Amino acid sequence: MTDMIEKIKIAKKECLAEKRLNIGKFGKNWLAVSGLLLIAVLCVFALFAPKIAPNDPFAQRLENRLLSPSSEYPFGTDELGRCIFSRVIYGTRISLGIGILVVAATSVTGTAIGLLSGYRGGLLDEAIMRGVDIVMAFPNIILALVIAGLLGPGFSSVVLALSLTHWPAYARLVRGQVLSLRKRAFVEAARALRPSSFYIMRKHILPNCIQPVIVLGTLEIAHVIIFASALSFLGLGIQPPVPEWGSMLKSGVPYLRTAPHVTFFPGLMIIFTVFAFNFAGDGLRESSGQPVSQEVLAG
Amino acid sequence: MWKYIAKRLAMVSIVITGVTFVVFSAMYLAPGDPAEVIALARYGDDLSVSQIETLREAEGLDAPVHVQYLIWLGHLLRLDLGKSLVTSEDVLTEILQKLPATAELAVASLLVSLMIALPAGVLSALRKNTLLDSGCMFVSLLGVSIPNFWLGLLLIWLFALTLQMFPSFGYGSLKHFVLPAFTLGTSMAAVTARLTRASLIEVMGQEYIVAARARGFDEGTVLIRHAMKNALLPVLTFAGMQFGYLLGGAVIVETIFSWPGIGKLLVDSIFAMDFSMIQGCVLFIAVLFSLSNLAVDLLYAVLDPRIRYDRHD
Amino acid sequence: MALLKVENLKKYYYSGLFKKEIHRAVDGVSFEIDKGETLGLIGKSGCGKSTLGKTVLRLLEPSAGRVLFDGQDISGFKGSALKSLGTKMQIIFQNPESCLNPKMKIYDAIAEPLRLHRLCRKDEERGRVQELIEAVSLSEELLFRYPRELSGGQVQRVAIARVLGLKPGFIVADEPTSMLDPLVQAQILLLLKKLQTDYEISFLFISHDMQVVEWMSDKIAFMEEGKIVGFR
Amino acid sequence: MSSALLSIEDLNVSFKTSKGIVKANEGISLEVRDGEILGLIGETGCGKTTLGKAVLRLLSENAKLDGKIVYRGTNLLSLPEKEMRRFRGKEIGIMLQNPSACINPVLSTGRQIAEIYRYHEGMGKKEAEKKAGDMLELVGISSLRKNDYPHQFSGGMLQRVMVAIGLALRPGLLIADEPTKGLDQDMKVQIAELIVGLVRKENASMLLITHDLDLAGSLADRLAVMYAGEIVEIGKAEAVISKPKHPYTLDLLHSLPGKGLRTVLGQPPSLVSPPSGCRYHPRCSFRFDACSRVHPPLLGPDGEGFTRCFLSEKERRKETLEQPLLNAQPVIGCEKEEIWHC
Repeated sequence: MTDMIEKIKIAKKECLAEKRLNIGKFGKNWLAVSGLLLIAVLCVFALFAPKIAPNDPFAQRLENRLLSPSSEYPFGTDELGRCIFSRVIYGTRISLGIGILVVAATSVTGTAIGLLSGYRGGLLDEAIMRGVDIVMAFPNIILALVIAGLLGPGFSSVVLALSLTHWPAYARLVRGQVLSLRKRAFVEAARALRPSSFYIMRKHILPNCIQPVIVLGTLEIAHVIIFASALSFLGLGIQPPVPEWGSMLKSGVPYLRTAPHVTFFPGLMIIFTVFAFNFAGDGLRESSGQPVSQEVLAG
Repeated sequence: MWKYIAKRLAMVSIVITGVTFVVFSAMYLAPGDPAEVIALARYGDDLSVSQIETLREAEGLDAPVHVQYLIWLGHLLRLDLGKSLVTSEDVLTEILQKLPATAELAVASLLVSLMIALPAGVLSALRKNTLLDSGCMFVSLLGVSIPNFWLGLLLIWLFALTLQMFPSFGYGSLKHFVLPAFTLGTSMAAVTARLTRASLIEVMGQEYIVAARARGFDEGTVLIRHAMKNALLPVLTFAGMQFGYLLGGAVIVETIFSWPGIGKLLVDSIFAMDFSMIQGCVLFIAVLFSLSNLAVDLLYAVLDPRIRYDRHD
Repeated sequence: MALLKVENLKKYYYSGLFKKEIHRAVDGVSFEIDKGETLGLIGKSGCGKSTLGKTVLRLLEPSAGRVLFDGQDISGFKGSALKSLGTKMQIIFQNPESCLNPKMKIYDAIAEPLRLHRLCRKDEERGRVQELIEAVSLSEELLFRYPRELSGGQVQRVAIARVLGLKPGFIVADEPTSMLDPLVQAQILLLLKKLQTDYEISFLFISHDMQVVEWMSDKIAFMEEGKIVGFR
Repeated sequence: MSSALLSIEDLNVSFKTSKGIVKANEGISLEVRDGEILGLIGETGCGKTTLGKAVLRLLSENAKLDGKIVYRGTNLLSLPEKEMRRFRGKEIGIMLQNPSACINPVLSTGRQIAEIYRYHEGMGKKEAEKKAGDMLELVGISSLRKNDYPHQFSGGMLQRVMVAIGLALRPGLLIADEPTKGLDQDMKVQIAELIVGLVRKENASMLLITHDLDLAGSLADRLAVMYAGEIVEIGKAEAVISKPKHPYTLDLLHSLPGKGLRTVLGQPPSLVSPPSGCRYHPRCSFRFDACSRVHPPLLGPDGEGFTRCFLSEKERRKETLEQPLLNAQPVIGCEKEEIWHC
């Protein structure tokens, strides 16, 4: 018996080594690693914004308006003399917040809906999929625009608008996975043990379709951040004086000729963030051996 | 095949019916009483209670919701999208008037995106894992990450304001097309290039490609006769979705470049709380999008002999 | 008395809104299997033999007919009666690539049936799993590996160990060796035969390979287009 | 003795993978003679498919080949890619495994055959299509079905289409990789007889790669048995089947249900780090001490057969395989000397 325990210990160690190997594979993928590093940097920005920002992001000093980048104001100042660098750093909180909130909400509900639809099949599936089709019949940004526009501007309406429009991607992805998993012999073998349907979904189906959901989720954070800033840019999302990148960009448009830095830097920050999540998502996708699919691309 | 077409048609009509329902109920998302909101849009801030009540009766807003929906649906069937609450123009006429501008922008952008994406995607796939491939994919990942409103502004700053090569806004001449089409086209090109590459790499790894080589064909024949058709089928389906991107992206690009299309019309009506115009625009866009997806599906059925009866499965 | 008695079993497939009948996969099949006996079921691919196997177990709901197990008609079983059926009748599948959950370690795959049916106490579980993996002649080093690290023959053994833990009286073996190489096939067949004598299991052994079926079975049924056309 | 059409000399094929270097083929030497059917037998993963693809240089890019593959006097391995194409299809036809994956799903079967004629023989569209129709008829498919797509055919029919494609240009050699895998018993026999009949009629040669001993034994003139990337035995078909010289061949034969269903324990070894000495020694019931230390070369010829087993030497000293040598005592010294001489 002790012999066996010893052997099991060795086997477990091997398993761990194997896991490390997988991490190593991920590590070789420099895209993914640099993406994760960039995300880490962003998280630092968001958490320690007050420590990093050199100036008060809300402090207006009209005598300093539209200054070019300098040592005091690394990214210059905006039309009200606020420090753009500080505002950009604080903006991380908002964009990451929206991205994570929306993706958390949509991935969980979308996955649940997809599981239900795929496993139950029949009329329920038919109904859910037509619902998905209906939501997907609207170009994402347009539906979000209208919902946000009608709800009125603000953080919560942006989150709601994006959540209402972004769940179908997960539902479709998961349903597809479930349908192919359901035919696999191990699911049938599990059914022969006669557990509840819930048990099969939880133990046998969900673990096998979670990986693509994680990949999709990571890429979706990128999409959501772009969409949220687009809404704000159009004036339908987060409103000034809140330092949201899209709305900062918008306020710089009238000064594009004289002070392009006001629009340039917030945009750069959006790219940086979206890039980070796209990198990480793409790396995850590659190390999980998942193909580039339309779901993943279209989001 | 006919069964497939019939099924697709049935599905599209279900979806469009659902779309009308969503569009109709979206109106109730706005906080407050619709009649009041409409009155605000129509008469401005100083309005009396009686004005609101007259409006409620005139617009049929006193009827139960489902009756209102059915009435509205009845109007839709007669292609009557109502009148603008602000300008009192006929909504459909207004939309059709703006359609050509949007359509032209969409076609131009699609051309730009395909001209960049297909060569880049195919080349990357064929030179898989080389510096060229990594470079292309890096640029395309960057392309996906650039918001088009920022790219648009950057292009305006560079080519319109600084170099003064192209106009920064407006519609009319060919020169006006360059910046908007490029803005909208590049972000789509990035996505399409990635899909093209992935799809071609997958196809080139299939056993039937090895089998084609085994028949003594040269690489060019293998690529064009055996790989391309299979590889481009998913890209084609994606073109349907891209049409949605185009319409969505048009909203932003049209706003930046003051392009007189449906996108700008929609944004303007949202700010004016012009309900019937919002409904009209969104409905029009959604129907257009659904029909384009239908067209792609049917095209797919013609091109792909395997045509599966439920492709979503 | 026969352990398993199948009477006029039917499985039809329907399609569309009006439930138009499109396919008679199993069309009125009757047979009996005694305790510890193997009935070989042979037929071409697409003749409905796999469907028959699953319908007998009620993994597919029969369109008509009865299945008697130990004298009881299982067609109407619900709830706990149906659940207990899981310990009495089991199935082994053909494809070693997909018959184990890729995200489940071998240990959990073998322990799962025991846990689901509460067949042993928690502290006995490890010992029981150990016994089972030894019963199928695999080394216990494999217990903490994932299915993808195992060869086809090893996966098939694990699938057998899983089922064995339930001590079923009847197993449907759905082409368990058709994707294996001859040496491995021989290993698995010998194992099945040994377990059959050790545990007194009855088999419905489905295959398209006459030699294999002849070696394995006491009786052979020939199936064509959903019907059994002869016994031997 | 007829001359060699294809002769493979000391071929090594290895793949670089994340798990290490997979030595899929090691020291393969064999020849396919004019008008002969050579059966290549082995289990999954023994490298037989690699060997088949290597002949036409169809392996993936991470494959490394050395040795010689000589077809009618030309070493295929030293040809530039462009020259190589002349041999594919025209001189050597190949039917790869699994027809449903090997036939392009979006092109009609007729077109896939016709394009071979158009490409290689410069035929016009009409002529090529007519020829494709004839070819389909030849393999037992109505030419009316030439406009049908692969998914409209059953597995057996697709295999017939593969035969038509493989033989379209009347090659001198046909390599058929598992042409009967996944088919029902009757269909297996039908397809196998069809291929062999056509090959014999054309006076062509064939390399028949299969795991099915019965099939290969009844159709092939000679048999080669592969284990873990090596050829372990090669000889006349009847001889190999009735008097196998290598213990692996013997075990393989006895594992068939019709032949007693005896088996050996264990798994085929990994091709990354194969066992020392004879690769079969961990599973072999005849092993003796030298087996684990010395890698046996192909020994023989004995009659016309070769085998990679020291027992064949012992056999000459009147010890037969019928009497298991489980207790065979280690033979060091002189015996080892002898082995080196071989």
